[in-house]
Amino acid sequence: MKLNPLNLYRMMTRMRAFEEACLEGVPTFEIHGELHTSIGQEAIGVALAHALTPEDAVVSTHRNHYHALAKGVPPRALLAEIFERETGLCRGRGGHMHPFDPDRHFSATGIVGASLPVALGYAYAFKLRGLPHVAVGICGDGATNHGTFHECLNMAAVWDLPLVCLIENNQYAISVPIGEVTATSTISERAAAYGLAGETVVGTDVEGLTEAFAATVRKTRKGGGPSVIEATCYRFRGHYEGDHDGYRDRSEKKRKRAEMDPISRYRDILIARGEGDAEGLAAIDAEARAEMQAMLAEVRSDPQPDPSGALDHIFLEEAR
Amino acid sequence: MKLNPLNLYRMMTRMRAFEEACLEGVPTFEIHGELHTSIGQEAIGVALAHALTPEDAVVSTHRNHYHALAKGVPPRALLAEIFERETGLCRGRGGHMHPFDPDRHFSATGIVGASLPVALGYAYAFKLRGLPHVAVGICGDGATNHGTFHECLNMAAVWDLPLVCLIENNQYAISVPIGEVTATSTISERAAAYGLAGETVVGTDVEGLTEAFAATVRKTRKGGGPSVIEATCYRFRGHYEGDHDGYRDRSEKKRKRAEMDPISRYRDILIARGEGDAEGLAAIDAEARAEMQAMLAEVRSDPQPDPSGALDHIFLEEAR
Amino acid sequence: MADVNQSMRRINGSQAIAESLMQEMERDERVVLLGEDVGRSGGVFGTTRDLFDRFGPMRVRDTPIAEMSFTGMGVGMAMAGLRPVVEIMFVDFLGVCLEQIYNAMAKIPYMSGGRVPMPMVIKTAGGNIGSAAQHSQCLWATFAHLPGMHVVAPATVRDHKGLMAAAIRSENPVIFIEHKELLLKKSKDFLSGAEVPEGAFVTPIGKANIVRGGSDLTLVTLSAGVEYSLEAAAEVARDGIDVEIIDLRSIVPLDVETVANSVARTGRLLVVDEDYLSFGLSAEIVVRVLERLGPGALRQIQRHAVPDVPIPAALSLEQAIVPGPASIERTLREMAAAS
Amino acid sequence: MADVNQSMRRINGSQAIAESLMQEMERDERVVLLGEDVGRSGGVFGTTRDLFDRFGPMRVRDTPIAEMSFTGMGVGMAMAGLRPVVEIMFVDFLGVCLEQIYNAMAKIPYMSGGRVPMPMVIKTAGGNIGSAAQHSQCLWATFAHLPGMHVVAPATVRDHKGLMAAAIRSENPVIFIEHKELLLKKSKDFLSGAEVPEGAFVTPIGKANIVRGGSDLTLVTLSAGVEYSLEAAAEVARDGIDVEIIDLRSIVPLDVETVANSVARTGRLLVVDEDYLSFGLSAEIVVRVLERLGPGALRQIQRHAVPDVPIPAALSLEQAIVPGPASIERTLREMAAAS
Ligand SMILES: Cc1ncc(C[n+]2csc(CCOP(=O)(O)OP(=O)(O)O)c2C)c(N)n1
Ligand SMILES: Cc1ncc(C[n+]2csc(CCOP(=O)(O)OP(=O)(O)O)c2C)c(N)n1
Ligand SMILES: [Mg+2]
Ligand SMILES: [Mg+2]
Repeated sequence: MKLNPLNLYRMMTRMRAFEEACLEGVPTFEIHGELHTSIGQEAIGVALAHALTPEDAVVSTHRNHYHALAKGVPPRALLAEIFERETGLCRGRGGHMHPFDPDRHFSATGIVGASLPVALGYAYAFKLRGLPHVAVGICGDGATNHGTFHECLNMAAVWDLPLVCLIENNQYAISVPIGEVTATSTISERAAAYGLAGETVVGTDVEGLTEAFAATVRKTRKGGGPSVIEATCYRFRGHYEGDHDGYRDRSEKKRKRAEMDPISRYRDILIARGEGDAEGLAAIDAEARAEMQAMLAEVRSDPQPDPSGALDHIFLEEAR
Repeated sequence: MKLNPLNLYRMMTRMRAFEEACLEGVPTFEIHGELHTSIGQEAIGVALAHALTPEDAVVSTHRNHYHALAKGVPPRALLAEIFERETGLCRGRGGHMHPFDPDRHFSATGIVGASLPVALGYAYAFKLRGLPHVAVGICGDGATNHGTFHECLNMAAVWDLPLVCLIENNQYAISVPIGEVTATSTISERAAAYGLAGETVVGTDVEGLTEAFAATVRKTRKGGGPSVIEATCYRFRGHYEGDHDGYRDRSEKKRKRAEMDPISRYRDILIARGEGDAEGLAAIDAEARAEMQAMLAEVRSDPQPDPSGALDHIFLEEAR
Repeated sequence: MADVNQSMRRINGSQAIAESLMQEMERDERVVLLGEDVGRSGGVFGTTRDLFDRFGPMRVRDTPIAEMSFTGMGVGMAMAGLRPVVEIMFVDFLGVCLEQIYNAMAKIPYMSGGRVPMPMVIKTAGGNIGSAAQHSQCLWATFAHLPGMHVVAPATVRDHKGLMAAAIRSENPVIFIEHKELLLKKSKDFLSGAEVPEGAFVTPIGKANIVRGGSDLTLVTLSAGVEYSLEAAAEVARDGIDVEIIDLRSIVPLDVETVANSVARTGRLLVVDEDYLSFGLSAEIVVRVLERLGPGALRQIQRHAVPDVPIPAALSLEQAIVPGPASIERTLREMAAAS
Repeated sequence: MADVNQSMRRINGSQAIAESLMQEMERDERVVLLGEDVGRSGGVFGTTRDLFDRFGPMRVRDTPIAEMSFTGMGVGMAMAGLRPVVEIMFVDFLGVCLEQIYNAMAKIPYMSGGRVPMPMVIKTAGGNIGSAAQHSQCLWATFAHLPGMHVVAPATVRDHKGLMAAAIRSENPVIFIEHKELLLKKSKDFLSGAEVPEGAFVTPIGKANIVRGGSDLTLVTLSAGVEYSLEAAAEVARDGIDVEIIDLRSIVPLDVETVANSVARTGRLLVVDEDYLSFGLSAEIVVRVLERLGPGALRQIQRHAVPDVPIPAALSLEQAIVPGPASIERTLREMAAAS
């Protein structure tokens, strides 16, 4: 696979700018509920975008916007959904934790541990129909202690399904550090309990991760069975917007943000390699921000859903 | 540990005779619902009886009578409960799948996967209070593919609780052979996913199993952390009384019953070793049967619960 | 759907289900069945008999005991364009997989703004036949309280077949609750609807069935309650008490119209419900009728359901709390005497 | 329990819970708290603030995200003689652990023939504050339909403290449903019961609270519905509509007597319920009142609840379906106009 470095960089900055646009909706009460952003984890989004085809399925979590963008969900409709507008991907019914895009085989859930089972269903359907697609089920580190991790990996392994379990290990489940609730030092080593080989990769190294993830997906796509890949990273903001985040040391946060920012890391690498310069990269940043701000302005003038439609879509019309 | 061979033998025959007494209640409609017996698995009961103290806890499954006997639950009250009598352990409210004996820290559940969580609670309580007891959670092979297996072993390991997970691998979950639904060749190897060492032992060798289980319990009792021990065995009868059992080959059943009967195996060993003779052992058999038949006769004249008490015991009296 | 000219036979409830599954799977290759022991063994009640041999393991899948995940797998299958039928062996186990049932299956059509259909069936067995607290129960009201699912419980053999076909063909998620008693009952012992067409047909979901006309009292029930009530009605008919019996067939949608029309004539309503009494079906029916006919429309209201107690093991206790022919008859006589 | 001579302060709902937990844990060393983020962080709503520092990790346990197993762990703890308080962060997650809640916790006292007490509390947060389909909901009727659990939902700050103490001291399993709105609301903004005694006290479970006397109409509600209804009642009072408001406090046990006594005077009943409409609280109250007072006792019946739809994300939609001060006021005016 030939990676285009500036493209990788641009994708990450667009994802971050997207999330930053979302942040603006919280203090204004345009977005309700617990908004979870992926700031600091963007390299994972890039890896998804590179390895997957439109037909592959992704089932994501409460922290899902960047996965959606990676899967090709239209940013405008996604942002409008997050801002609870009638023009949103789901007409404002779903909201930021529950975007569904059947055309791109993308969905998410706000319930921890609930993504892998659904991904398993996609994987089963692909195998039943003999299609060369994979289904990616995403879990946080916290989600891997949920029973569905065990149940789904076992089924995927025993039936040899094209399931890729992608673990985003950002080291915390809300306030709880992984070491306090997980009995192994990596999560990927648990793959052995299903006869699988798991792999842990540095999730803030966008090139390394993109290559590793692509190789993993390729193996599964070619009939090599399910895979488990863990990407280490760090959550830059509170668990949700409004989280007091008092459970993490300030000094820890400062240090980790400096060490584990996939964007600034990559910026330094590109400059060192001479593949970009500070100005050019800053221009990319600015462009991404401008794009997302323009989109935000548009979305802000979109209508809220009409209250008279509150009872629409509970049941679908029966095809007779 | 010094084992008394004739005692081991007697315990097994008593357990079997107990189950045989239960069988009599099915065609007569004295016992309702799905009665699960342990015939063929008695060595496991003996191992429990040897390793545990009265204060240890056992949380069992739908296939629980022999575990209850092993834990010291009074056979008379247990049989009466199975026969749905007012004199039963639970006044006829619980029935054969749900015997509770708080005095002996024994309980069971009819829901697969539901035993380990409860055992975990006992283990936590023992650790909190600094008591030298262990909690044994029993699972069938089928139950180990349930999410609670993963969740509970992880918690037990990370908090270092005195939990013993005892797996009865009788090779089937109702009609489904373990190999079709489990991705590893042993179950105990999954212990590694929690940083634990698991062990698989021959569950029809009463002496070997009793020693291995005792060693396991000792380790956990002494603060060595949770353990996982798998005992291989074979279910002699249908999953429940009335099961058509057409999913297992007749020839398989015949062969396995010949090879894997812990009682006849041990009988042969005792005779070969000169520690017992055919007649003496037959007398033990007869005695066990006579004991259980006498008990059955008694139970059969016990009253059914009075219908007027059907609404008693939903809520307990509040202590004020 | 027309079933005139079709040859009719008497079969039993579990055969009717198996036949319907077979015909729907033949008809539509997107239909996939999964659950514990649905394959090689043909189901613990025989409702999936022969399907494994006919369609093979990819379409008739024996699963591990992992209900949460294989229910969620059904959701993913439906999103991928299949039409899964997921068996949860006993309805009592809903507690291990409710999350995927009500947060995913039931809500995704709405959460997606109507973009994602969810043609999925949860097939399960309920009812009280002496199996104690963890293997009895009906729980239809538990599902019905949570929006987004149709909740169906057939009574006649014929409906076992026709409603299952309707559930599979529906674009919406359906909870299909079989009653163990009806699955095990012999065809010849059914009081109603044991004649079943051979070919595939659909019984629409949402239309109640007046299984017995009557003028004195309206008895509303479903599932095995229908057979129990027919028995009781035959007894009291000898004493001139003429009971109309309505089989709801589904509790979501609830056919209030049929019930209200009957009650408008009789003025007396008895709901017979094998599920728990409180916060359930019985009160909902009473209030929906009152909302339609006015607060003073009923001369008599009676609820006969399980009085908020876990199901006891002993049959002597179970019979004291679960509605059956004798207790229904008693209730009918009391109501007749009181008016 | 007497709280005369105790010094009173205004505190908010989450402080009241934390204070009650603290005092009960001091009072009885068998009380153990477990759940996600209850420890170091003090709970996502602050209801377990400072407890970790005070009692340490063995008594205030941050768990992994494994609700089924740690709920079952609570059951085992109770059987081993402890008094566990298990937090399920949001009530919406009940689907991942209902099995242990209703098959074990709720049924074991009965299944054991009364031999095994189950002094366990499930503490959880519900209510609709703009968090969409999977993080809104109340679901009290879901628990209440399943026998064996007390189901409590406090409204006043004072009751947050007193009912939590009662739940912890109860020998029976209790589902304790906090409302996010009330946990986040400032003490000064409460219309009722924000004065709370400093010391420990118990508010008995099962006795409703008449929070406003009135003669025209009986409004029955609970949880945040009480505050919303007080607002609405104050509005309509200006036009001479005099509403009696009853805060149920618990739906199991249900204090029908207090409701029926009120309705016997007013003849009109409005149930305001933030849970789903059908197969829930509202119909049950109506029918229990009718069972007590006779089928013709009510002149008006009205139910105002969430109309069987998943909770939408957009606030414009949520407000259209969830009862709030404005919609309650509208309903009251309609009822007054109709009679
Ligand atoms: C079943 C369930 N339990 C609890 C929650 C509340 N919750 C939401 S996110 C979260 C932490 C998830 O941690 P992790 O899986 O590591 O993902 P991260 O937030 O770190 O991306 C929790 C506990 C939930 N949504 N679902
Ligand atoms: C959650 C749940 N799912 C399904 C069942 C039905 N069931 C009862 S026993 C059993 C098989 C259990 O197999 P295993 O754990 O190997 O125990 P064994 O019966 O072989 O002793 C099943 C599927 C149940 N009781 N609970
Ligand atoms: Mg995390
Ligand atoms: Mg087995």
